Amino acid sequence: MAKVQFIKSADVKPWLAELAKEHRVFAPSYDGEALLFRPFDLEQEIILDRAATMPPKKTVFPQSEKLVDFTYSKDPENLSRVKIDARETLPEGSTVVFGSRPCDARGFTMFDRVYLSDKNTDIYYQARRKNTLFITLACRTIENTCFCNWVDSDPCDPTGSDVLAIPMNDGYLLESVSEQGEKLLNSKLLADGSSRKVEADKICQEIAGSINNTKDLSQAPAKLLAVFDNMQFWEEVSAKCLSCGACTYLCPSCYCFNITDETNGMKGKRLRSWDNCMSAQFTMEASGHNPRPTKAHRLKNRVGHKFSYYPTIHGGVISCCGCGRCIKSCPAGIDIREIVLKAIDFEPAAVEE
Amino acid sequence: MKYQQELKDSIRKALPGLDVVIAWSAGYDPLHATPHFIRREEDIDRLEIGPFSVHNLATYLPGLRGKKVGIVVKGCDSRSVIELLQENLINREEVTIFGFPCTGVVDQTKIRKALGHTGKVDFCQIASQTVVIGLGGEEHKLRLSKVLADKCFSCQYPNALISDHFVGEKISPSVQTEGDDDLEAFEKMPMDERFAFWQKEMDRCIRCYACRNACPMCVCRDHCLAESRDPHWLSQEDSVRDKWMFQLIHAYHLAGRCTECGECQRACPMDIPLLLLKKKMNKEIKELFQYEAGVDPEATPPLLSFKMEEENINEREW
Amino acid sequence: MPVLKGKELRIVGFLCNWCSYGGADTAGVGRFNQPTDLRIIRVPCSGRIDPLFIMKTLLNGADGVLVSGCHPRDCHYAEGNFYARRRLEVLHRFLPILGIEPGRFEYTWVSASEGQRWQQVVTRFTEQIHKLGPAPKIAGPAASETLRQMEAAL
Amino acid sequence: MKIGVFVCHCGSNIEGTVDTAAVAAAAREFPGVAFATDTMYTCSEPGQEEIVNAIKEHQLDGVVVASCTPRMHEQTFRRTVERAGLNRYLFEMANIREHVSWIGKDREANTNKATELVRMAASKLLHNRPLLSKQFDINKRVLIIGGGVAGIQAALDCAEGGLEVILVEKTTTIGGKMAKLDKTFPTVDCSCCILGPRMVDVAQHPNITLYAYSEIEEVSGYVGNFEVKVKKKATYVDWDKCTGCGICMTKCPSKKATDFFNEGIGKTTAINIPFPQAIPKKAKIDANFCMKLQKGKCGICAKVCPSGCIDFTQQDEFVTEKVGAIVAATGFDLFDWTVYGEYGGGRYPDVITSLQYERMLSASGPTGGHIKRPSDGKEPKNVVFIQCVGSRDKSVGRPYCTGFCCMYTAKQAILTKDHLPEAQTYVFYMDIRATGKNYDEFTRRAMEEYNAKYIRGRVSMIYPKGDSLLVRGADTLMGTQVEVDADLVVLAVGADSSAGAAGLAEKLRISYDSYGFYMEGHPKLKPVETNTAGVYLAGCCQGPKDIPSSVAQGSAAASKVLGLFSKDKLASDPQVSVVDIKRCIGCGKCIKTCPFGAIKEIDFRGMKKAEVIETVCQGCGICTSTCPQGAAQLQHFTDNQILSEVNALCQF
Amino acid sequence: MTKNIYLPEMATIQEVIRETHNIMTFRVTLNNPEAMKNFSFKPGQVGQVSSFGTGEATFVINSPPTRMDYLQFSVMRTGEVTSKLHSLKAGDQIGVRAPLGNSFPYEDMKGKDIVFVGGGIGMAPLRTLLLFMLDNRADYGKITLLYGARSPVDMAYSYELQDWLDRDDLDTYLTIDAPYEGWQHKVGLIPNVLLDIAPSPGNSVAITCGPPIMIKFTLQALEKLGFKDEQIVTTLEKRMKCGVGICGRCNIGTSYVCMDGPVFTRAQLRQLPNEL
Repeated sequence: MAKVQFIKSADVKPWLAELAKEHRVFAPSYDGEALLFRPFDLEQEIILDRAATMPPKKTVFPQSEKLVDFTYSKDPENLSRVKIDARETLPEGSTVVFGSRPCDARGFTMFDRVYLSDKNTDIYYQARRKNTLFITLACRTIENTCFCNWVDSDPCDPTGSDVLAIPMNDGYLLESVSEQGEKLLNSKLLADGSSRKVEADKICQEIAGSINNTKDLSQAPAKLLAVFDNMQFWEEVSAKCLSCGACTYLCPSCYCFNITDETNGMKGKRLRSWDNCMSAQFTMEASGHNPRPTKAHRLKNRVGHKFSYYPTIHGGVISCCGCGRCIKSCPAGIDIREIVLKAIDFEPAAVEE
Repeated sequence: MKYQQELKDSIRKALPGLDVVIAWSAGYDPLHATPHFIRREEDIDRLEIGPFSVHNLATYLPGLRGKKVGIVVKGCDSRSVIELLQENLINREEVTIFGFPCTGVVDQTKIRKALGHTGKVDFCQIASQTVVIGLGGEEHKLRLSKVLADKCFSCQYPNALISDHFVGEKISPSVQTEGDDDLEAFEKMPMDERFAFWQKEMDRCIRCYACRNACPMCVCRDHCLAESRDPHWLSQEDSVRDKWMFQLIHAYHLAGRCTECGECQRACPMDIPLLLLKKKMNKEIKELFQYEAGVDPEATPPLLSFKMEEENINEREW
Repeated sequence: MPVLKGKELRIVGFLCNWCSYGGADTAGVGRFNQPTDLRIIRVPCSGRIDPLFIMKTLLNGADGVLVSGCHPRDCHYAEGNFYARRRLEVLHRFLPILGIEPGRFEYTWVSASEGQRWQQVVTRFTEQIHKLGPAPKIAGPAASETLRQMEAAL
Repeated sequence: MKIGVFVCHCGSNIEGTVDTAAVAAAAREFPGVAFATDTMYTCSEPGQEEIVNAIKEHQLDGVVVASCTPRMHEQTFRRTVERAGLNRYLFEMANIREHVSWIGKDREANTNKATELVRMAASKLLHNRPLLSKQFDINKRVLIIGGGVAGIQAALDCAEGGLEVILVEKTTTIGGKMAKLDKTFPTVDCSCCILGPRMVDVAQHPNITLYAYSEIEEVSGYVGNFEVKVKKKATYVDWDKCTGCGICMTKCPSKKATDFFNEGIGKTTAINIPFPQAIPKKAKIDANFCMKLQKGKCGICAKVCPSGCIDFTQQDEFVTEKVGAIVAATGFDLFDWTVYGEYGGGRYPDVITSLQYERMLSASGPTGGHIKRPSDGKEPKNVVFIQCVGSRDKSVGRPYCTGFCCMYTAKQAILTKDHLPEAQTYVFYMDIRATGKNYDEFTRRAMEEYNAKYIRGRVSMIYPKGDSLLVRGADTLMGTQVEVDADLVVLAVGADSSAGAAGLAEKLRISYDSYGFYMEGHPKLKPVETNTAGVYLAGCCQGPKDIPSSVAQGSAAASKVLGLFSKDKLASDPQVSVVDIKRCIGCGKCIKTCPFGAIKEIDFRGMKKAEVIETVCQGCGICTSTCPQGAAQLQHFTDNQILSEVNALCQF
Repeated sequence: MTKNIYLPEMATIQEVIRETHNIMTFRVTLNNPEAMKNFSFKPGQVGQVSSFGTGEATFVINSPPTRMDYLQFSVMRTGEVTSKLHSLKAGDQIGVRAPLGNSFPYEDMKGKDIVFVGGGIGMAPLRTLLLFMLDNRADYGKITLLYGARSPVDMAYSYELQDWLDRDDLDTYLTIDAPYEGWQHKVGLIPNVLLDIAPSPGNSVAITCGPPIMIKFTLQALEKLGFKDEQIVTTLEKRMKCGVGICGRCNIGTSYVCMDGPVFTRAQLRQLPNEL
């Protein structure tokens, strides 16, 4: 049975301060004009009434991290005999993210299927994922770019979260989702919230009711494959794409990365850093051959991966959580919803003309 | 926009001879436009020009070399076209330019700042001096001058400097009111604060390179130094040093070529004030060489040329 | 490798091979005493010095960068220093926007015969850098997100 | 890569203030360094052997020598590593003598600095790649620009060496300044008598093609393969037919033409042959003075010419010559002395230049060898020579010493006495520079045997006084003012660079100093080379010099050309720029900025790309710092190599 | 403790063989004797070879699992990592993450006639299977090898070729593109020579590997000879980073070349979207 607690708006900061004694705590606050998940700071205003510019992706999947630290050492007897000591550097400590949205937290479940599969375990991801807890805030405002309801989610979806917070007029109802989440709800600042559960459920229903226009994307995997070879289709939908990485880097479910080495003297590191499938370099081979030479090929792979390949591999789950950041932050205003719908509606006959 | 119909007619007439015409259409909500690629007659109807026509469409031109391309340009965009022509990165005969008198475009960041957030815009009405925005059921009235892009206040070229078809009446440039106030203010800050400022701003860079890819003069594109190993200027580390260095590379490669269209800053999802660097560079270039990019298709960018005697460079006294 | 604590600051020179590097040699041959901070990188021509090398050097933590080439008109490659002059001047004027004292970077012209002048240039520039003191350093990669996390945790 | 590091003591030159053993010990910790040692004299025979042995013993594939400046011994050590089987570019030097041990005494700081310089060198070396020269064919013909004594010497030496020579002369005759001289110092032998035969040799030599009254229009190409466009200026005389009989000159009614050969002493006819011994001995019409060309009337010369060679419609003509080397021997011009207001600024007819005086002394000159005052034709009694006019004078921007004026002034004082035994000569001088063989003896003779009165001091003013001149100056030895009545004043005018020097330098892509004299490759070791491969210098174009030096340089340049052409193929310097075609976006910025035109646009599968012409590229690297993608990389100074040096120094 | 999929095993280069002007072969052993002893892989599987400081690149293990004195990789110089590897010498340290990917369906091939068609560096993956089959000779029918290169000097494993030619249980054909002095074997492009040899498709499997253009025409030739899609096996190459299906760049639709490949039958390839 989930633990249900209530916290008054005014107690949020003190509660986070309490949590910060044991965990690294992140909460949305402004950095310049960007609303980011930043280390909690009592002095900083926490902004909860609007979606953050960036999802809290970095807390589990840093923009760049060290996979391997390596050190060269020489045999003093024979300087040309160089030994290499390569070791992993695993992250330590625990993190609490406060104010993530259902789509943000759900994004990590897309990672989980790949990073923590039965075939492979990414221990760096695992270490952070295990130790990062999400206190997710249900959405009261549905933004123009939101479409979580298209991808089998909703504004109160607890998937991937540890605690779900439902905003009420005087505070938040905190409902534990995981065991670890439950442990977070032990503060004296919190009061039993069971009595307000009904009220909260009603709020959730209201929000759910305020979204309409749900689209059925079940045809997307097949339809996207069907237009795979129709380059004219992809050239048209990608025409305004600038091949930048804003969409992928702001996406809570984009998980691609690059591995590069850097050395400095006798030391070096192997880095894993975010990579962007919209960039030509992503698939460029050393020979100069590129299987995805144009932005049309690359956008096809991005949309195809999220709405066709991933669902095909992972039991129909679309690898998009509908947060809409790719739409909002695209410098060219590309709307991924439009592309998917266009592919679904695409009639092969139209190619003939 | 007054001349929209006239523009559509003009494009309709030219379209049969062109592969594509790049313009704008309505975006995902009433506050946004998006680049619009007109290939067929029916695409023309969706064309919209106005204060949301922020994108500098010249960015697309180098990628469309070899095709017959029509492009609708604001005055500032036309300077990028000129610069591309000057550098032989596009062929004049392949490009058909549609100009119109631009009365300014909005700065989304300013609107967002004024309203708190703009996630749920229901409608937007623009009159000559005001913008009325419906946001989550409430109506907000903003002075247009509060939300226009900075560059529009000091705009010297509201009409396309180069065009094959110009619709409407040319208008005269607005009087310089604000100009580079931000640069002036910034340059009054003590050195250490400036240094700290950039560290803080660059820290949130996510290296998406939207700044670069939106820049019409960043023509290296797939061969940018940012990701290259040979030469190996930057690591892929999430470090201020690398991220800042990239912006310096960008600014320096644009020295004498940047038309200050502001796309770098507009495109930045993290709202990093990148234009400041370019403004400074342009200011110095102008002072040193009396040169402004994107005005004369026959000129040579000052860093690609020299004079035996430089009027404004004092021989070093030591 | 650290600079000598308390004695030296990190000063990097980019010198063209034909004039200034030779000038520095001439200064050596003439036993003209100079401060020891400067480390010289030899390039064929001042025109080879991409101003971005200087930015990179400064961002990497150098306290000063000195560039020297042939006097205008005396370029071994006829035009290299004319290009360099424009590019370096632009850089010099650009640096303040970054919060980097423009005095941390100077460029000048020294011919192969001007050993004494080289001594003066090095001495003067080194003094100038010492007056400015160590350059502000960019917090390394570790300092960005992680450091903030640590700070917040403490 | 396995690097060997050799830290040189240079006796005590380095070891005195640098702990070389400590440097070597520190170097052992650097990435890639497999061997490090300190050696007494690395450049010595045993020192080099040590390197060769270490390369073999430790299988080194790169070497760093920390010693003196690479400008001294880089080539030496490159050959050393090559001897051991390594590519010569897998070598770097750290300059720990000129840049460390000789400029400071702080042993700790020096040792630390030397260590860092070694670290830089080793870091760069890790990015070095073997570079190989390409062989290319050469065109064994030589172009010599300028037919003065230096050019003549070079032409004859080259021609004798079996080379085909193209000699281009700006005026209608070769001979240059020397042909205008009456006698030469210190032997006082007849200038024309010694030069004349050599001029004839030029004309008759089967290997020499002479283009007189011609100029260089355009130069393209590179060492071994230059292409030169020569402009043959219109003479209005068909030189193939002209026999040089001179009848035209006797009949030409326009007798007020400027007599360039005689330095404006007297006038000549519009159609003329400058002097009897001219080579080629051909007539030329001075269009400015020809009545036919100016007004369309006359044409007498055409009527009298026995060979019918007059052609008033003649146009400039262009010929293209392919050569493998070029010698510039363009000489000098006289300094324009009229800037000296105190000498009358050109207003007094009896103030003349030393070269005008030479013409006056010459038996074949306008006065038939009689010294006459230009104003009234009278023989002067007092002749005053003023030295250092446009030499050693900062106020007119000529701080350098022309070097030969002291000598010709002494000669002219002597000759004056020979011509006019009654005359008295005075010489105002600053110092007497007479450092050649028999030179000082010669000036002594002028003073002692010919009674020339030498007054050490500058002339402050020349006044007209009646029909003569009053020369007022200082006698700094006596500390008094002196005034001398002069019938004729001869100015020892200094040498200035030739009027067209800068323009030609730009065509040849060679550099010149602030006075317009061409820069030699090295002031000591490469006196006749330039920094453009295949272009050499001879004579006064490089700086003022006397006849023996000019001749020596002519021979030296010829020997350089002969040496160059002794090979059938040349090897290109592999330190050139290379464009990575995959990275190049064809923006053409490199093409725009290359000072040598060494980059061309090519079509690669329908895309514009840049390509470096290896043999033209001089390795400056401007393209590399211009190319925004870093596609153009100057080999041996690539971005990665320089960045590795930067990173070795600063990565805090 | 869970294995770190990104941490390479340290290995020592035992021997470096220069094969051609741009191909070198490295014989390596894992430094940890235990790991070397327990190392097992199947023919066709690949490894990520690290030069620390430069990066990783993918190579097939081209020694057979039946000969475990060392692991062999052949490296053609194309980019940064391969250039760096080419500078290494015996005794130098590298990292190895292996085995990765799938293998040739050698179990399914038992009892069948085998036709190997290799071009240039494409011989490397064939070599591992060829040697494996020779070491298990009884399991397989007739084995034919056609190996082609541009010229004799571009032929890798030249020191082994005579052995192969001499064997009675292996039909070896060598070919080069154009006549070359002293060359005693076939001259002609691989697909044409293949048509000449005309191996019977009956109970056969053809395994082909080489540059894209050669593959294209070899597939056509095999088709002409009557080989069905299921009878043709090839390997694919893509830019890889993680090698374990996570980093996201080597997929063709739903298939990840690093995990689901690199070995595919032609029938499988036809199922994939067209993005090679």
